Amino acid sequence: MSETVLSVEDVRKDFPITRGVLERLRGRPQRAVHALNGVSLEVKRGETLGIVGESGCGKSTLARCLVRLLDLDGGRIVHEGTDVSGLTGPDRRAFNRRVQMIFQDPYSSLNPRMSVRQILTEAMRVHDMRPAAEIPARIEELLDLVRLPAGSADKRPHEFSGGQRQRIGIARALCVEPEVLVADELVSALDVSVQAQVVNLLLELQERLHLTVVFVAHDLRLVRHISHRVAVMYLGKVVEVAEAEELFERPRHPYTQALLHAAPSLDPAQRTRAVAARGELPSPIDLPSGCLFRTRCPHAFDRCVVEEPALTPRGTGHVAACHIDAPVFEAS
Amino acid sequence: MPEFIARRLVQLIPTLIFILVVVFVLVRLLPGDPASAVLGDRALDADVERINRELGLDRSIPVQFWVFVKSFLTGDLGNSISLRIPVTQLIADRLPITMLLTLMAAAIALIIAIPLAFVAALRRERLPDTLIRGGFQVGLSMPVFYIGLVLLTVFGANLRWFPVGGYGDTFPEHLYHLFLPAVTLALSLSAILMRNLRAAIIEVLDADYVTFARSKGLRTRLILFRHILRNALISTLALFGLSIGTLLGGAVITETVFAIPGAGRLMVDSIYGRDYPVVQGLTVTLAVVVSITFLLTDLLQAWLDPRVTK
Amino acid sequence: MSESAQPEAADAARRSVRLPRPGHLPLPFIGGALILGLSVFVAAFPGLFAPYDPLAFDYNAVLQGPSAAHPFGTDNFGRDVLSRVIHAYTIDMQIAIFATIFPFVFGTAVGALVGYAGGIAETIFGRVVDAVITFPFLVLVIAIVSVLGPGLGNMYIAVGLVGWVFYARITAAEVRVQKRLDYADAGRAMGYTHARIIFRHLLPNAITPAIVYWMTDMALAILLGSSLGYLGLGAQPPAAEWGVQIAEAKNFMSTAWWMGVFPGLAIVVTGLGFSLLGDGLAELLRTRR
Amino acid sequence: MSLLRVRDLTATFGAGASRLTAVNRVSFDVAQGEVLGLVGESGSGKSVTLRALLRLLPVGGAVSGRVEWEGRDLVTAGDRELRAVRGRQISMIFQEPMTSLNPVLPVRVQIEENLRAHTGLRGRARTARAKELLDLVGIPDAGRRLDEFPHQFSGGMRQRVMIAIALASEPRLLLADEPTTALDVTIQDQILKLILDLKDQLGMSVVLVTHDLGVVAETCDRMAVMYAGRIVETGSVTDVFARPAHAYTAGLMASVPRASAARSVLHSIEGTPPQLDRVPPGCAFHPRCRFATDICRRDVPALEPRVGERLSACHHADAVAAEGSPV
Amino acid sequence: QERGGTLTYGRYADSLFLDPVLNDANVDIWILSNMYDTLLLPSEDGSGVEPGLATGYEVSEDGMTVTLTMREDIMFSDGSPITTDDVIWSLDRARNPDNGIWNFLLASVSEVTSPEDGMIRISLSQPDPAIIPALTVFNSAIMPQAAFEAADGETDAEKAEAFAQNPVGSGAFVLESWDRGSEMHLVRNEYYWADGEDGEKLPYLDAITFEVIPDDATRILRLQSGELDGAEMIPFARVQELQNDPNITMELFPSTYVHYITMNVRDEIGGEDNPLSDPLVREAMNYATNKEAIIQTVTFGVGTPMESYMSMATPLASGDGPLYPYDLERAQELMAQSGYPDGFSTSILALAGNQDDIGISTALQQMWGQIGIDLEIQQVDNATRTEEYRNGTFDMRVAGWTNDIADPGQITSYFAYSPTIDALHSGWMNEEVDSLFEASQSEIDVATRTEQYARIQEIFNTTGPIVPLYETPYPVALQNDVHGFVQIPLGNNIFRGAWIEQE
Ligand SMILES: Nc1ncnc2c1ncn2[C@@H]1O[C@H](COP(=O)(O)OP(=O)(O)OP(=O)(O)O)[C@@H](O)[C@H]1O
Ligand SMILES: Nc1ncnc2c1ncn2[C@@H]1O[C@H](COP(=O)(O)OP(=O)(O)OP(=O)(O)O)[C@@H](O)[C@H]1O
Ligand SMILES: [Mg+2]
Ligand SMILES: [Mg+2]
Ligand code: NI
Repeated sequence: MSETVLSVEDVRKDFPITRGVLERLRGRPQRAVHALNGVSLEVKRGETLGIVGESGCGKSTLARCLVRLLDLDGGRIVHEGTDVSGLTGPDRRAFNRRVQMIFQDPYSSLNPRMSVRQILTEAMRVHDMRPAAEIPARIEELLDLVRLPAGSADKRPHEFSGGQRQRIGIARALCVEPEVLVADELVSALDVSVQAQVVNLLLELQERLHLTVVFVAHDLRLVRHISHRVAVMYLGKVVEVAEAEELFERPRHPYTQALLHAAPSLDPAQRTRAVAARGELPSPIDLPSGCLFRTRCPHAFDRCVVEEPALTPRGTGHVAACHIDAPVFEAS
Repeated sequence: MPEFIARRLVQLIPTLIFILVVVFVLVRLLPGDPASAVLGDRALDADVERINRELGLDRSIPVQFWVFVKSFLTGDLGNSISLRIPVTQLIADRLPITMLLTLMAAAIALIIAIPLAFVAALRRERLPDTLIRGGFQVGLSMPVFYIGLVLLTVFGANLRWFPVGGYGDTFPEHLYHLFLPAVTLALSLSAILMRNLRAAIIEVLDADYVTFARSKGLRTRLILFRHILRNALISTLALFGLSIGTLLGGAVITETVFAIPGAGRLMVDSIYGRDYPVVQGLTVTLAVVVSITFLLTDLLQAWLDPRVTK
Repeated sequence: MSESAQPEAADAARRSVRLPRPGHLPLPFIGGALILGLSVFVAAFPGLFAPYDPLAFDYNAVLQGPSAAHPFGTDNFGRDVLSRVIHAYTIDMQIAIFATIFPFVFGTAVGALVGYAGGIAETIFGRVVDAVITFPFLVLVIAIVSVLGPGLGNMYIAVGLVGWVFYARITAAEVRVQKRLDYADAGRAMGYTHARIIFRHLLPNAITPAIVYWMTDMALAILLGSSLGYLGLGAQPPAAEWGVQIAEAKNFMSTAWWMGVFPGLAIVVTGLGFSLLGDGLAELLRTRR
Repeated sequence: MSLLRVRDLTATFGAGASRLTAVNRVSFDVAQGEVLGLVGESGSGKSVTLRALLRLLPVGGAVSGRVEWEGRDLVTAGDRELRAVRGRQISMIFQEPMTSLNPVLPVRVQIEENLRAHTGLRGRARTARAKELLDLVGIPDAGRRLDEFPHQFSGGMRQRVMIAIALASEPRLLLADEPTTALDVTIQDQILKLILDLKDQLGMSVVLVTHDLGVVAETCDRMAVMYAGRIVETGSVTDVFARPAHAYTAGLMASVPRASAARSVLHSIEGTPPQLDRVPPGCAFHPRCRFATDICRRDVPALEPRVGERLSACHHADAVAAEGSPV
Repeated sequence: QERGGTLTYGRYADSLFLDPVLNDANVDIWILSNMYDTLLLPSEDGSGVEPGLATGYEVSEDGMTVTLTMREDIMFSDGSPITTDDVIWSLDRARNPDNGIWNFLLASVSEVTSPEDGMIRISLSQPDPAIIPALTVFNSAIMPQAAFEAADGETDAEKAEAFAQNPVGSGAFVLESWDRGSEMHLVRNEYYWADGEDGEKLPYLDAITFEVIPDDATRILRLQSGELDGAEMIPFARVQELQNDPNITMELFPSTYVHYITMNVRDEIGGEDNPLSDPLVREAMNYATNKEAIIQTVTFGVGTPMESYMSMATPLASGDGPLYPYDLERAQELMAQSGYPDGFSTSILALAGNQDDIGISTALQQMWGQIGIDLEIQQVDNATRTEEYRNGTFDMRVAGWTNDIADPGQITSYFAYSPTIDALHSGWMNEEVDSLFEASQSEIDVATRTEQYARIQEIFNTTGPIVPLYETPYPVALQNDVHGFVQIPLGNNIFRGAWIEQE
């Protein structure tokens, strides 16, 4: 298979909860939201890696760690052979030029007081992408690339629709000519019809610019549509990774199965009244012992309580973290 | 909740130390010394020196600071230089008056601000709103002493509804005497609160939970008070707490105009009289009182808004 | 850092105020701007408007009521009240601006830094703010003015020493909100420096409440000036200043109402101007999303 | 026999030059026991329609038209009459469980005030009923949780609380405005099924607003598609999914990624939905429509039976229907 | 005269410390005589002496001893007798150089004894023409030794503090309660010795309530609304208005109150040349000052021009017409002849917030501008002003003075005699004045002393470091039904003869 661009090795991230005075006096230990609990992943050059999971499972945290918006509390991230976990200053800037991020919220991810031109110019200036004289031409080029109408450059974000704003976000990321794009819920806030436009653009750009894309989303249909490989996260861990087709057709982890089952199908004839998964995500502050999914898992047994399952191979390029290695479970 | 209080109390310590130092330094920086301030123009140099020596002002600054800090730790704030009675007694006499005045002003401000804010918010951009806001604008633009004198002239001297200044002897008398000054003091606060509350109500008016409450078919009154007012008050309350501090310290002019023997006037008299022990003792006591007010409003806010304390 | 950072902040602030076409300006803004524009003009050229020398005594025309010759009457020295009210614009506009400009600039800069940095900086800042706001404001100003000596210059210093915390508080709170928005992260993901993110990106978006408060504060500064004038700590005679004029008029309230009412009206109108401008600016600067 | 008849419902905001029509002459019926899905893109007027039914528009909104409920017209009903319908016969739940519960009141108050307004229950009985309701929507340990505040519940729990409140007086019609959009798929699944179960138990009707076609396919009996403030197509879910009769409906369905053809170009409707103060003349969809002709640019198509029973507001309904289902 | 009633009197500031010896401010001095009697009392016109606790006095031929006869059967307010021991103790305390700032008034006393019961002998170290008036001054008031010494505290000062909280006095009234900063309540001393003109026992009033109302306008409003029976320190701007008020009697009690500008006449101030040291400049400034105009604008015609540096109510004051009548031309000529023909800049200290000070300064600024003097007005608070004054770092200040004793010695000592306080801290010195003053202090021949003072006044009035402005009376407004109240020229408020018409 192709070469690894980014590799995530046992990454951990905690968000400490501030302790009060009395708690400190009483010697209450420091507690934390355990957002990432040892995530390991590889991103291959040129692929689209989809990351799915329920709200709060750590998708955004992982995405932010990937572009070094957050400092790691454990593990490391290796970019083309160099450990980038501790980069600062100019090194970090150089890394960021090559690994860029696009954000979820089309409304808050653009500075409302800067025109598109200012936004793009600033990024290019800071990274010394082009001599000043060439910047205006490059901006036209970029806008054309993301299919924004000519004359958009001097408008400010509020003059655009949500879909157009996401394109500006993409243009901003692309203007520094990165190799890897980390897209956190790129289209979740958009209407279906507009969603399709942006997804199409992303697919097209990826082909043309040979981009590597990490696509974080919770819309399973969408992830399936655009990803080469998909990783499923649950409570700060990756529980299953496989080629997209393989994962959706033959999910091996009970959580993945529940997730797929819960997604409404587009066929009115295929209705069921059975609930896919009972209960809710446990608190990321007090994690369950053993397998993190056991509290909601219909198949949990004693071992799940005491032992945390590791990611183990289930066929080519397919790994899952479950003690039971049955091919497919009966849906409950 | 105890956690919350504990945190606030711990936070109070650096604040008080800071204030202690600032007050001490500020007081020493004031030109002129207590003796000549008290003795006036006619005193002979020898007398001035003698009295400053008696007050311990010839000692080095660090020693004076230590004496000052020690006085706080022991709770004995010394004697007033000009009035020659214990500062603690002075504070005990004067501070409650100012606190009562402030409290009344705060209550009046709320009583004025809340209904008017409702009217203004519900009739937004229409005549009642414009009138209310315009009226408050005028109130907000008038110097306190002028408002005070106008109120005194109209309601005191002309209509004779209220006594012209003074403080009275019994508690009901205090309330009666303090009414006009409290109104004077309350006017600008109520303008500020009204503005803030109006904005908050407008914001809350379209909140989802208000629509949801309306969809339940509840009475309008219930929606106004239970759902809208309470939420709108939360943000206003923080402002209210802060303003009480400002009021407490800002009562100087009102107290002068209305001849109320409060802490504000004492403070200014003491600054002018270079009455170091009083200035120091009173400032720090005021700071403590203000901090307690903040704490109380915070608690009130926590009670109104369960999200604050976890 | 603040020295180098300030011009950038000011630059950012200027850029953020991009005025839309006049037809689309909010009404309060137009009203406020008109009042204040006129006020500034009067303040700059009081001589054009004042019929008399504001300092000229006329012992033959003491305490005269409003008349054709003296539309606002005369004071106890026979000075023309109208001319004094007009000349007072110069000082009062100065008070409004000078007493607040330092708190505004310094306070917003500190607030932005602290709000962005968070952590221990924020804790220390919180204590400083607490200490300053638990101090009775007026008393502190009186004490500082007593130390420095009365006069407008020292009043500015005293107000500045205290006033910046309010701006800092407001701005810090707003920056705290803004820094959680994705565009701040986008800046960081671009590898921008903290200074750039704070002053170029966050501050322009966070400064609106401070600007709106500034407008109120300018009106309050005029009032504070008048309170200090009452205590003799503000503008120095014989200069005409509304607060001082009202203080001077106190003994003539029943015999010569015009001495106090007209300066009072001037304060009300100017305060109204600031308040309208504040409302208008709030509407104008509201970030459209 | 329909429970609710809506005719020419129109909702406007503002006045003069800034006036906009958010909902434009919308008509539909809801039958006893049926689930009607209202779909459309963001800003198409779904929420406003729903709120207009109970005259719950935000400040500045005005309603006209007819909303016939049990022989009364809610649009002209008096306040008192309306209060008796709201919450008692017709209940509403909202999209954002975070903001739809009053953050400063314990859940108990928010449930009991509903019971107090609409039932004769007092004291113990009322508390017992509140607890029962929380049980009903599947909140464990209901007795204790009654005294908690909304922020102490998770998103899914809050949505359940909201449903419990809405169902307190056993309404005959539930208006649900995107009740699951803010939730995860597994939770969405739980909530939708809860609503369906309760609907069956209580025999009520539901109007379900959503922009997720999957949700419609999964839960609704009939559906209405909105575009730019108008209903452009209504019909039974099976029919519409099988053969959309409006170009917009067809486009919408085509935009959804399908299992086949991974990483292929998705069908998309070019352009963006119009802003309501600048709705194009004629058929509002024509600038984005493949089928558009001159008539579309000129005449507003009426919502009328065009393909069999189905109501469609498309001049080219037949052509669209002929293409069959894109799903 | 009718007995009874409570008189409520509005004061502009509260008293600070009610000890006759250790106090230091007018707010104390001016009411102390109601609580503590002296051996002799000042007459109502302020220039003479009347019997007090002593029925009479005799000065020895050589002026070296004073013998006083004590009144019989007199008592303190607690009913204990006033003994000669109390008198000796009180006077000894008053003249102790470590006590307070007033002991100089009794500096000539070498010993106080009681040669026989009911007699007091005061022996002097030198003849003292002011010793008799000095015995009318508050600090020589008679206090009960036993009660004082029984008070808490170690030192005299501590005892005084404790005693003053709950004093036992010899005056017409006795302190009953004191709400500091707000209200002081005095009740009649049942044991008071004096009878009124109608033969009834004094005081007539049952009680006096002093209310503290710092704001002038409020004080007047309160009087007008009937809540006060009297109010002091009426601003001159309001005098005419109150005179026209039918319910109110506007009293203008003659006083020793003079208003003037003190000039610092040192050669240099802060290392810089001081134009004010040039006598021609000072003369020019004096002529350039339009006192009539100031009297009109600041005192609204209530004041009168000064004829000497001391008020005309002071014994031995000499004067023949207003000093330096306004003469701008003369002033300009004088300036031209002076060392500063082109004028100069200088400054004046005014008390912050004091409208009179500001009015005077503003007027002077304008008037002196006409002779090329650029005057900067510096508003300062009292302590700052006192410091600059004491340090001699000021240029000029607005000032006022009232005598505490019916004798020209006190004012002259401060104004003209340089060893005391450098002639108002101005640095002015005139050897002839100094020696004349020293001589006059032990001169008991009235004619000679009058001559000495005539000369002193002549020198000071023509070359002294002040710009004399005007004299003012004490403006007190009373309800029409209040009678018998006086404020004597020395400032003392005398309530013992006051009464309110009873309905
Ligand atoms: N800055 C932060 N401080 C504290 N906790 C945080 C912070 N950011 C994230 N978390 C917590 O970390 C966990 C993972 O959050 P994250 O945003 O990565 O989830 P997510 O999978 O992206 O969810 P969503 O789908 O809602 O975006 C959550 O429990 C969240 O509450
Ligand atoms: N308070 C309001 N004032 C003015 N216009 C409003 C207001 N509320 C809604 N609108 C307008 O009504 C239109 C319809 O809004 P509505 O909320 O019904 O859309 P929706 O279909 O529910 O969209 P979404 O899926 O985003 O909830 C919007 O385009 C908006 O412009
Ligand atoms: Mg996320
Ligand atoms: Mg909606
Ligand atoms: Ni710095």
